[in-house]
Amino acid sequence: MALISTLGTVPAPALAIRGLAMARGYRTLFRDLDIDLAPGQVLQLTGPNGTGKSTLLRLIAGFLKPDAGTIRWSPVPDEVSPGEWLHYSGHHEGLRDGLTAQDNVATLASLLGGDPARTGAALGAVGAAPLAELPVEVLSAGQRRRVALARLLVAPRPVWLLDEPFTALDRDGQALVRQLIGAQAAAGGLVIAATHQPLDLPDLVHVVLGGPAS
Amino acid sequence: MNDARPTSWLQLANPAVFNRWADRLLWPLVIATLGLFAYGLYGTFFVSPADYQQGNTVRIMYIHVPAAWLALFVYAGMVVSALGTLVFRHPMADVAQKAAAPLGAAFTLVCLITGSIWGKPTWGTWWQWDARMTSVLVLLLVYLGIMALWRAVDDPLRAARAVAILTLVGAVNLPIIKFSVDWWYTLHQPASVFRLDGPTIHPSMLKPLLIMALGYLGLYLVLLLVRMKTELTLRRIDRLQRLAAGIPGERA
Amino acid sequence: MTGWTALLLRDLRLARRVGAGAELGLVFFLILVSLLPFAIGADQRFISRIAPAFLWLAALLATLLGLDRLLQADEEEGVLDQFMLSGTPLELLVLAKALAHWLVTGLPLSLVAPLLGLMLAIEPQAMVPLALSLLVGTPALTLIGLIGAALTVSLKRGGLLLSVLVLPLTVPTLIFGATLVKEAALGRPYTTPLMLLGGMTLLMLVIAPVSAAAALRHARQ
Amino acid sequence: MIDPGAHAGFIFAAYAATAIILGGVILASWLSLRASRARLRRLEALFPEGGKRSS
Repeated sequence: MALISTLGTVPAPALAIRGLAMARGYRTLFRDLDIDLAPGQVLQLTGPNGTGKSTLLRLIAGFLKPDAGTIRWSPVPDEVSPGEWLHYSGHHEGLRDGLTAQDNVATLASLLGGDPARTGAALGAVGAAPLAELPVEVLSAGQRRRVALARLLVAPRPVWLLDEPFTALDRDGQALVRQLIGAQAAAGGLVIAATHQPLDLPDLVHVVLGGPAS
Repeated sequence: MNDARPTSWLQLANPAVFNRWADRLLWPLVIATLGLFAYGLYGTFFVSPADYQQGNTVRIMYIHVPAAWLALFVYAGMVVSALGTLVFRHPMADVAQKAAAPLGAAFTLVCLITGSIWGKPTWGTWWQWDARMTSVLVLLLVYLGIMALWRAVDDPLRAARAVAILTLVGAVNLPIIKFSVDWWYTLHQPASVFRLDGPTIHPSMLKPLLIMALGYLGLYLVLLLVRMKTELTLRRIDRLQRLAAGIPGERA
Repeated sequence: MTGWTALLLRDLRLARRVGAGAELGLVFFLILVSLLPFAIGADQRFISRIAPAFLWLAALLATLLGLDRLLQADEEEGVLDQFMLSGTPLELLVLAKALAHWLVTGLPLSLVAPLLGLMLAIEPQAMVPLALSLLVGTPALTLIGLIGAALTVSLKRGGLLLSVLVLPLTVPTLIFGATLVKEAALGRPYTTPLMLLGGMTLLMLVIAPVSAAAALRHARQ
Repeated sequence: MIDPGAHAGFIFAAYAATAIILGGVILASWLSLRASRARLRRLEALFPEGGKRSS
């Protein structure tokens, strides 16, 4: 993963979550949630469906505002939007039908402050080089996932938020995701992944959401 | 910057306080409204003189003009509610706004229909593309748009924010629409029309007019309270149903 | 290349590939114009008299095409999430999308309108003002539509609602634009409506991106 | 000078239209308040502890 080693341009921040509470509709998903994460650490989020894993990731990404509590990055000052320091990969790949894989990833690279010229190399690194010139609507779900992964490589960002990163991927693809997460952590980055698949990484922080109702 | 409203205050405290105050205010308001309408209608039909130009049709003014005032007043109130929703995140603001929109539309409709009926004997036509009526028509369309948006979005909080933004955009646009319609009318004004707005209004007409306006205002406030109470009850029903269904993850 | 221009170019490319852009809007415009004589008869003088107003109305309707998918397609595919993470403010990104939409609908429409004006027997001296009024005015229509698109972004069938929300707000633009062409056809100066039309577009240039971005942010809360 | 009696129909129509519109809104508001309260009471009787737990 030679691409990730260029991460050094941005200092990896540490994450401190204090007393986080969030309700969706009338349901309290979690409250008094504290999480600490240092640079180079990987956090695995687990918990039954509907316990707020995706919501927590979207809170950390800054898409949602919490009902209570704080999400702080250091040394990133509070006034800077955390959005510019992180990658968010959700249920949707962020790819537009009608454009080729190459065009999609290059546009996202520009949008996210990366280098569109690295698109070819990034697609190669995720094993999607042969797909570059194909419109994304002809790709299978797993192939789309791979193309979406290339986004993580064209714009180096210290924080990765991955929601179910293994969905639709074959064995090779899943190995690739593990490899990418490992490389990101080794380069001093910070990864939060919501998944029940084993990550097989040393120094893994584990958070389980949604214990039994009290 | 991530500190937000506490959940309990959002969910219960304020609506409960509101309900207590609403119950206390409702009946006095109903009685005051009935009294104002009785006094106002008496003034309209038995005290107020016929206009020297328009004769008895001027009596339509007493229900037409207050409706026009209320149409604008309700929108102004909705702008305040929209700011309450977006800036202060006040939990009652969107309830008030949702309750107000159909009332504003109703007053606007009253204004248009009474204006149209007034126009027939005065202008000789049911509808005149006159600057005022045209602006009021556009105002009605804006109200209908706001109501349509309320219906289209399921989640009440999300709907409230979308409607609040639309209300503010409308508030910026309404003066421009008014200006453009006035400007358009001065270009296209037919020569034969004589204007409804007399330069002066005789005090004997002004007094019933103001009383009727207060009656309209009272009616609006009564209906606003009733509709807000209904909306709060509906939200409570929704909440109860979800709780009764035993949604997992509930740890209240 | 900045994210802003990348997005603009991407949307232009999408419009070409998906085919919902320039050609279809123009065809729709042409159909509206050719339907007019069937509705009101072949009286050349009458057609000539209402042509400015009708061309503006047709332009207004043609601009609404595709607005319902302008932001929705990006929202459904998760691209709007990526907008939020971009260093470029969301206000500017939605402005890029509006500009792309205008370049494939409003601009070609403005350039073709004088030709269709010929079919509707519009006064020769009104040809250039017609194109001018559409060039200056249609951006305001697209921008007002942008607000509607942002407000209805999460709705399955938001197209009709979008029109209901947006059309009342287009009244001033329609008045100034149609009046400009009418004054020009009568051989009168049209500076005032042109200034008002330009003012409307400038005002919307400020209001629309701000409200659209606010609506998008709130829609995901 | 317009004959006052000639326009009685218009005056009546205007007041009737106003009464119908505003009366309709009053009726609709009142009925929906009653209906919502009745529904809430039914639900509270069915799930007595459901509402309490929430607050």
